[in-house]
Amino acid sequence: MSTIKIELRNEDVAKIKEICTSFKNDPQELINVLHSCQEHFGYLPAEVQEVVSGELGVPVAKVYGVVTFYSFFTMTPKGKHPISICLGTACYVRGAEKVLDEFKKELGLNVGQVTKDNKFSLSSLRCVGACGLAPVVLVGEKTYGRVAPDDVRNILKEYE
Amino acid sequence: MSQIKSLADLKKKREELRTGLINAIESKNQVQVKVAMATCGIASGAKPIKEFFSEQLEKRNIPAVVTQTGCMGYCYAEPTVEVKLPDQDPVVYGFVDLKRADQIIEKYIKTGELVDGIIPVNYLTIDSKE
Amino acid sequence: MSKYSIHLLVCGGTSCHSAESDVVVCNLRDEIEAKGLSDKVQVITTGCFGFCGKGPIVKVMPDNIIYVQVKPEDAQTIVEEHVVKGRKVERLLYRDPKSNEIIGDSKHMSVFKKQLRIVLRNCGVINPENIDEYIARDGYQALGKALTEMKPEQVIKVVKDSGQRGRGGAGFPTGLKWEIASKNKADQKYVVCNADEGDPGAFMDRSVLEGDPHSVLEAMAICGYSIGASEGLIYVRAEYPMAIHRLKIAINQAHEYGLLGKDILGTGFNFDITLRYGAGAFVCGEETALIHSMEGLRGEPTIKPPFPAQSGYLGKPTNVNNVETFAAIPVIILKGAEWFSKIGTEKSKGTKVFALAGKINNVGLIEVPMGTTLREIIFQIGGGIRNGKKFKAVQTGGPSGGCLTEKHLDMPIDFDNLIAAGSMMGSGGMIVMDEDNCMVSVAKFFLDFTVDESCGKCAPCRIGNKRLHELLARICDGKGIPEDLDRLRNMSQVIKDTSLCGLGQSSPNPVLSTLDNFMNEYEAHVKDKKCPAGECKNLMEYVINAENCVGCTACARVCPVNAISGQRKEVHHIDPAICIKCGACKEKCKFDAIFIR
Amino acid sequence: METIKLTIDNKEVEVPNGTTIQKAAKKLGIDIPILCYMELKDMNIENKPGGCRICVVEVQKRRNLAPSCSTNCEEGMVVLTHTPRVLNARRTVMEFILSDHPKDCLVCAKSGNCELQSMAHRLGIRDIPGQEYAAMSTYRKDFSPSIIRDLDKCIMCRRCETMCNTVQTVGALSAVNRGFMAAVAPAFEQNLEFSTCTYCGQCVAVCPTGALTEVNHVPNVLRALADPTKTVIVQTAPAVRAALGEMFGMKPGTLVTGKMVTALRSLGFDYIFDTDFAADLTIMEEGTELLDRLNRHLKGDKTARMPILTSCCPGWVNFFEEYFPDLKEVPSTAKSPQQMFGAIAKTYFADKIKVDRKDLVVVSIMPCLAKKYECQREEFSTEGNRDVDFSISTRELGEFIKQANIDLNNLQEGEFDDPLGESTGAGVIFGTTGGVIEAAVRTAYELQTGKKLERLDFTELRGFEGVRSATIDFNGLPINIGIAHGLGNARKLLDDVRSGKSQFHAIEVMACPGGCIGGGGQPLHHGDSEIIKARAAAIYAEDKSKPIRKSHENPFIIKLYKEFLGKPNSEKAHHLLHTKYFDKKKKIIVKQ
Repeated sequence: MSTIKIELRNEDVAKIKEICTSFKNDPQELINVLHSCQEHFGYLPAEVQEVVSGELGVPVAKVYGVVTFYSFFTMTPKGKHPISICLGTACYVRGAEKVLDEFKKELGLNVGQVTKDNKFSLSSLRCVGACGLAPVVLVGEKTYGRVAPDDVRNILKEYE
Repeated sequence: MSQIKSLADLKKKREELRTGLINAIESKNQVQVKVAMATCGIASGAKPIKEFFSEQLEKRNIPAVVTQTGCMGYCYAEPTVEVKLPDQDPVVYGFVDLKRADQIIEKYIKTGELVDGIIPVNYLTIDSKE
Repeated sequence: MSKYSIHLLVCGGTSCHSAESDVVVCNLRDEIEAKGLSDKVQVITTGCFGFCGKGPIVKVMPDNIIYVQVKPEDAQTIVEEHVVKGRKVERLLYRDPKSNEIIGDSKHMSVFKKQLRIVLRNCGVINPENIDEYIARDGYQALGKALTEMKPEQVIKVVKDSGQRGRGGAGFPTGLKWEIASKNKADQKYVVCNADEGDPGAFMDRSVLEGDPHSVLEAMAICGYSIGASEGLIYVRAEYPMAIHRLKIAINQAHEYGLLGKDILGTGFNFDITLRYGAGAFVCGEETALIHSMEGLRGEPTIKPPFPAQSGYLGKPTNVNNVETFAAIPVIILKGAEWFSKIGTEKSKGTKVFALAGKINNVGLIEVPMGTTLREIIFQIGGGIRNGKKFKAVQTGGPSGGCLTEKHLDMPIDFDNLIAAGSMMGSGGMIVMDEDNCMVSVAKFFLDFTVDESCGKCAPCRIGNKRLHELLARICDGKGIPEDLDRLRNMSQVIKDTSLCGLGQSSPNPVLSTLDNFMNEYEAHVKDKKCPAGECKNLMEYVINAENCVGCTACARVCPVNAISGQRKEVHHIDPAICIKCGACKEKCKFDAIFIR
Repeated sequence: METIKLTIDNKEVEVPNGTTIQKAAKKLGIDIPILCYMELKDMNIENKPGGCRICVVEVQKRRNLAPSCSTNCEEGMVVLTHTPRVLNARRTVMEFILSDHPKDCLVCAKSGNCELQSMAHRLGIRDIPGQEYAAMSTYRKDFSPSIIRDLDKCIMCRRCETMCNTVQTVGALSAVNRGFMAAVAPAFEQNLEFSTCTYCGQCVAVCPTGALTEVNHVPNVLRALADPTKTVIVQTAPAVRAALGEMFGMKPGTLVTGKMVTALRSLGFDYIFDTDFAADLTIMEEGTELLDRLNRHLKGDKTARMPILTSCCPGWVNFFEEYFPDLKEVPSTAKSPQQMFGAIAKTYFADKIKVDRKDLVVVSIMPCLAKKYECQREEFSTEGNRDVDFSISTRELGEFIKQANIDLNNLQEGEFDDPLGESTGAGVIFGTTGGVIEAAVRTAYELQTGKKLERLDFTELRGFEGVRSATIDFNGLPINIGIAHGLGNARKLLDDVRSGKSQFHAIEVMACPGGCIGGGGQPLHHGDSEIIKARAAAIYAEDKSKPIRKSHENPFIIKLYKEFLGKPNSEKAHHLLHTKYFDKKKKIIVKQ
């Protein structure tokens, strides 16, 4: 368990309420609400979940149960440049694991961690559907295709 | 856009669109360029290719319609672009980078001369007669 | 326009390339230059023709003549005979394998037309963000026909008669599913489109949503009409922003035209579609899990019955079909059941879209009639194995499927054959593996996925798959014992037999199918402690071949752990106990003296 | 009703449509093992996730094995429950479950009472293949005032989640995480203390393993007993005597009141008192309050809020403080019997025996885990000295008695001590759902009408339906009474109160299904609701056997008012026997 304590500002609470209202405070829309909140805050800290819980009338334990069920949701903030390595089958058979290992080594991170300067975070994901480009690495919105372990250092250099 | 109120309306609309679309292109003698812009196409750099075609064709005074389309299926050859010259069968080019895009305009579109990177069409459609 | 009157198209696909198609190109050009025809004839390299078994391929335009298995020395003949004299080179023409007839005109060569695009009919053809282009290509005509000319039960009958089976994996007959949903009485029913394509390496549904979103909307409305539902929901992966974007545009445009909403085409039929986003849970491809997810809950499956057709979304009768299933519906309605049922095999009708990926030349999205063989897909459409390596296996059906081998290559692909072979259709991912892929590692990779994606509700899937993965990892690490193979099989069978939902029931398939087809590789791991494919690090040993070693010391200097000993100008030795298998020595050695054992 | 014929293990059986294979088999005397499934019959409580897969059977023509707990019988079905395939699957799945379960059975709080342990024994598991390298899912432990959570032992049966959500609607627990790390936990996997938990303990009551257990306060009690400077007195709640015997092999529903008193005396308590006495006192205070509000209400006094809600149950108090803080003026202000007892013991009784309250240790034996929390509430102590020092559950007492080498079966019947040990039948029935309000009616009727009750058994108030109502004729004045047991049922009544729809004059709520007899601190019922019913029958039997069955006739109660409190609801009574409630709606608190 790792929870980061943040103070929600009034405008944050207002924003969450606005999101919930836009989904008519319907508990069925919980996942859509969480998507919108994560889009706004970048992640889903406990406090945000508490407010969502109150607005939708869903026990906060249940909200947390949903957040921890779906890999898309995260309770830790991402780095400024989130790096995602596709570990879909197509990428895997073309050596994505070695690319991931190289990123781990270069950044000194494990999957799910953020560098101390909050610059990079490392995650793996399952198939972005760009199998023609395997192995695929995403840095923020940018896609790198046919990445070899040797390319890793150069990719990182772009963000220095 | 106005509502389509009946099947007859829909059929009429289809016919209008068919003739309208074809006429628009044929009458102006336009070149039709379609850029495959599904996720993998975009990830491979289809966006700047589409922009390049739009800008350059205009700049070079070639009447053309540049549109996006979905996945053509040739993921290994992304970005892929289909070019249809007036009165001719469309030709699909793969591995289109800016250099090749320029070649396509200068050679294929301007003179009809084929350029490297053609992808042979390898499927039947629902309208094919076998 | 063109100054050239003749084009010679030479296949530059990887497979032809490795058969010296590049030399063919050079020779053709030289020949043309020599004949002074450079301003009349142009030689062009193209992408793969999908005819790799007969490469290199040369196509002469505008005559539309195809030459196969062209050798570099044939260039002269082609230029002299065909280009100069206008005579076909008989011996290089392609002969129909059945009739042995020479087929000259490539338009008649069925071998080039392995694919038939029904689902993908508009993908890559229309602008998916413009409804007009869809309508111009018969879009929404099927909906119009259904609403005005057919009764709901007639629609269902057409779908039933077409023989279409659900493309999501299990292959349940679509028409039957609709019929069950239509017969359950309720004040509200729902049509759900399962667009939670989760198989790693599969991107069929994404391509359809991105390339032809209206086909899905139209089909959902048709389904709604036939089962008596006025609401549709599309459960789409949040990882597909482009698909979501285009779906939103499509829904808006359909609304503006009145093709969704109230009183569609003046028939009094109402139908609306909303989007629900997945959030990264593979298990939500299972329909009960998907429904719970749409209700804002954890996507845990529940025991069937009750089936969604009885009690689904919000407890109401719900019909769930996947994207590809829906996308074919408008064509079936317009062209009729008979037309559709002529395509495919006896029990699997129509076409199937596959996402072809892995160690294959033409990674791509293909659509073939059911009954096409793996060989046709891999070696013709797919252009064969990359880098001229040897084909080893193809994984179909994603993590729930199995690995098929050489012996399955000529099996016609349909739902039943794949299951009989220990795999499944799944959603249509097809990952090709070559000799460098260790099958134990592949099984481990898929289990890694399942362990990650198990919802955790039932014990065999939650814990059993973890244990399977652990055991596979031990085998890859060289810690396996022969008895482990029996345990693997027993655990796999029990997990399959006892798991709650389709995920657990199929998760051991990669293990079972590799045990069946690649037992020798498993045995090599546990008995000889060797990984034949050379993928398992702990089972590799770097060894110096005394005959080649000159004692240059380069390897010893580059070794990061000082595992290499030996005097200058004497044969060196690698201490396997110290070696970390980084491969630096092998890379450095100029004398090919280091090999992997 | 439509019936279905099928064969199980080659025997034919006919069952109503909708019957599961498991139940149909039971009819034939075939006992298919079940683990995660749990049902409390007639209480509308069922946990049916189909998750453990222990109960799988072979159904002909099905590809996979079917979970018998959640597969309905179908016409012509052919079921086999012990083929080699089934037995192998059951054993392998059990090995899976055990491979992710700690092996500290010898020292586990649930040892001997653990359903997983029994199942392993029943299936004859002798070995867990690969356990030497099997990774385990491990979690942080949580010690709350009442409940200990050790999720390493969670087997994802989901019973606690069902109790906490579907039955109690407390929503403190949810399935969290996915796959191998899935478990049932509070939000953010925080301690229960920071959740909406009411400490009703129903999660503990149904947990098949040692994942959820009570906080053990026996060592504190032992220390007090060993301290020569302390006078240690004990009070025992009514539901305890109806269940304690089960821990010593007695039939459910065996009353052990006298043996229990003897056992407590042997354990070294200085005075053995009865919470039933305090229950009678509660009726005096709460009944008076009810009549006062009722009469003001009848006169048209708008400040007199109807209905009055009982307040004896600490789980229930926690519940409305969390979920209905806006209604916190509605329940009776009367303290629970446990706390009334403590307040009287540390004032009236301490004075009587001339012991300083700091040297008087009050221990309560309760069927309840929320009582552990209740006695720690700040408002129930004076200068840091609690009115009730320690609360231990029926289970803890049973263990304590065993540790002291006392054989409960062979004890003489003892008698409670005076003056806080004398009680009426009305006090006894506090232990079961409907009992508090029945006791209140017996007294309120006579006080209101001035007439003697002809009939003391208000059977219309008894039973196990989740929400019950009855109208009692107070000599021409109809009094509408509502009863709910289980917090989910209570919520329904509360929602009506909130929206102004409620027509009741008085409502009794008990947090646990069945009332205190089904409390979170009772011997485990393992999903058998007959046990709970037998306890209720025992309680009513004890009531019937009492010479005095109306609280206001308890001579020691009369004496207490005369000597010490004055009148019910007097200022002194208010000071000692009444409390107030707080808005405990959880604010956004996140503690590292």
